[in-house]
Amino acid sequence: MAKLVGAFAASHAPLMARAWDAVGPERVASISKTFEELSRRYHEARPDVLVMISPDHWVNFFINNLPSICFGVGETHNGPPEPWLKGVPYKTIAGHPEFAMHLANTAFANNFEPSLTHHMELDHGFVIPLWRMGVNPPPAIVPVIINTVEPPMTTPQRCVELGRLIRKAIDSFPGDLRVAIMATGGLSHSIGEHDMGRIDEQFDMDCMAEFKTGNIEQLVRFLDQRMEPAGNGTAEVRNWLTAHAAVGGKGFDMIGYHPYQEWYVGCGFASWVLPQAAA
Amino acid sequence: MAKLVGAFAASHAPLMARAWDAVGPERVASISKTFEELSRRYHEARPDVLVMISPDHWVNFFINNLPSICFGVGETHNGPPEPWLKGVPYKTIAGHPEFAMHLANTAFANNFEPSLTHHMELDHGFVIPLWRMGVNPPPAIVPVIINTVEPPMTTPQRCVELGRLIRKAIDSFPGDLRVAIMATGGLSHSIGEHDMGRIDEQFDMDCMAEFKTGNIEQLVRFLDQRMEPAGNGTAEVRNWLTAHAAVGGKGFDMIGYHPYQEWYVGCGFASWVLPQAAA
Amino acid sequence: MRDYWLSKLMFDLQQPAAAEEFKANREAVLARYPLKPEVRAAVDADDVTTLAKLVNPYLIRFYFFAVGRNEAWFLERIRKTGPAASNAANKEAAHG
Amino acid sequence: MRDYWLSKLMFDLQQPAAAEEFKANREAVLARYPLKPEVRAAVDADDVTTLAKLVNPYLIRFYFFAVGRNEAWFLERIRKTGPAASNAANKEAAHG
Ligand SMILES: [Fe+3]
Ligand SMILES: [Fe+3]
Repeated sequence: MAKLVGAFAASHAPLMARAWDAVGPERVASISKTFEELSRRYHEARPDVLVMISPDHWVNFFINNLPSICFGVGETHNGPPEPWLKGVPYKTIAGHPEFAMHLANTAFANNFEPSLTHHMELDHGFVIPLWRMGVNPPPAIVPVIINTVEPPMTTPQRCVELGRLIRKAIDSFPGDLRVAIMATGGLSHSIGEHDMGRIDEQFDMDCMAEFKTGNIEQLVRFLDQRMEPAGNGTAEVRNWLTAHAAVGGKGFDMIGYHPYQEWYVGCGFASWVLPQAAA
Repeated sequence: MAKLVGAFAASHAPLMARAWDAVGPERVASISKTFEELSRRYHEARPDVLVMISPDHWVNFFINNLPSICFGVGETHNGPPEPWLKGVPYKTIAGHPEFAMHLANTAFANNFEPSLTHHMELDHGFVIPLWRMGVNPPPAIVPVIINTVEPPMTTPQRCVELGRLIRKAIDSFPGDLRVAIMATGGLSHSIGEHDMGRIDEQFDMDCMAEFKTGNIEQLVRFLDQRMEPAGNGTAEVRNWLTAHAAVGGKGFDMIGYHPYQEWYVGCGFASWVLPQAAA
Repeated sequence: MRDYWLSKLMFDLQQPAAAEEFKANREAVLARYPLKPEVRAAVDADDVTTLAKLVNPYLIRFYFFAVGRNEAWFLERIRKTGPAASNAANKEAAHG
Repeated sequence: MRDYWLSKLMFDLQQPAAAEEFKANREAVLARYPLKPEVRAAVDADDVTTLAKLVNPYLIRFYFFAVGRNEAWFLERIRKTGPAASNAANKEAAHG
């Protein structure tokens, strides 16, 4: 039996790689503390496998074949192709085909029909959080890509069901495996649209409060109404919602919120307190 | 309001293009009569849009991003790339983006998350039936690709739900459109496996009897148990099942069955008698 | 609705080598994409407002970066486009 | 489990030009695919039984057609493979 040993959420703003110092030393110190705490909690969980829920930012997929939900089932993944991520220490990253295929089979048996990829590149959405947390070497990564870049998209309600599916796959995996989940992206931001650069702090605060409350139906209604007006990049909160549902909708604990205008993104970081002790 | 005006099923054995005469004049005459009757029924339906449910035989998609269910939403599609289909009169085929995007939106609102393609090549699975039926020019084609070539695959039960979804999209489309459905592929065959070339006539007979009976639950159980042992290509009967569910599970009418060993495939052809008169 | 070939051009120019070729020999690269005349005209004019209606917002941002426009130039123009350009494809779903 | 690079080789050789290059200059083509040594050995030996366990059945059929083996040659060898080679990936689902 595999076991869920941790769940984490982290923004992946590209400018945290390209312009880290642009926000000034005080704010760098502040977000560094957040990453340290996130890293501490992550390392305490000691996962063998990390299910990373992240978008593909037009790296692997295009509109000639755009998946809504895709699982990475390969033995290995390539590191990020973005030229400005040359420095990150991830060239080839191990996958976990056994768990990933079990997740896929669980999906097909439970009314999900994901695309599957046996070989992909993990873009900044995957590697920036790992890199800033100092996760090196990374554990085996099982990518779960939810399309949050091009409409139409998976509904929030189905993200809840997807999260429950991931949990079901963890709980039913016939092997002794410590599995953690990391959702990346969000909170509010807008890219390539009329309000590019806008951070909707009110949305971010209200959103985190909804996660904290732990009423999933109410959170879904909140996102149905307010996610889209908070900027197109805010669609990535779907990933947080999926992790939240996998955990069971309780235990959300915000570690830090850094709405730095220079980075364009309301950067948020959180973990979930799991009901069972992860021994 | 769009209207479902016809539903058809046809095998797409490549050897019907590459080795038509190999089965001898009598059998050529017999299958030609079947195609004539299928064509007559098709033309009587006068569709503006044809939803074609067919696999992709490793033409558009590979295991770097293999969709389980994919809708073709493009303005146009390219004709078949197979060199041995140079002769077919389909270079560029119109799509119907409005209906296709309506189908996609209906899917996302009803627990389906298909991949979407804005540009694809329609392989022999699409064009052989149209070509042998003499459909030229073709109507606007909306491709629905169900993965039937590489496990794991969409379950028969979900194909039933997909069929009902297609019907829901037709019934709810806000425009005056005559829509027909054509499922291609099947019946029993095996490609690239130990039993390559085997036609399972008993399966095919039993399968057609189940379609005729019109008990969808029983048909799903039948396919769950007997589709896989009848050869890997038999997986394509999923497409027939999807069309069957779109129609409502009644009215299946076999036009011809041609299990010609030289073509490797238990070739079957059918249409559904629709409950409402298609005026 | 997305313009497929415009989208493909912008997608492909994410590769640094492709972007270099585009800067050096724009005509030759564009010849490989069967753009509709009005789309081609918008590309030639760097018409952000028109192009934004035809492609994904991430891709248009990548594109103007790839062709050497700086962020201030792009921000000034993208801010003049209306809301929901990117959500046209989803409008029906949002209202359904 | 599928072997990714073997699958990719067989997928790519569907293009007639790629198949021609492969026939003319096999080494150069193979050098572009990081095949594991045992997989490479099976390719070199035209070992249908071993290769059939690693790739989709449609792709292995395309492959031997592309490299010029006739149907009788392929049928003789594929018939010696056991059942369910292609269904290994699905085994758990089938039993679940
Ligand atoms: Fe992002
Ligand atoms: Fe087929």
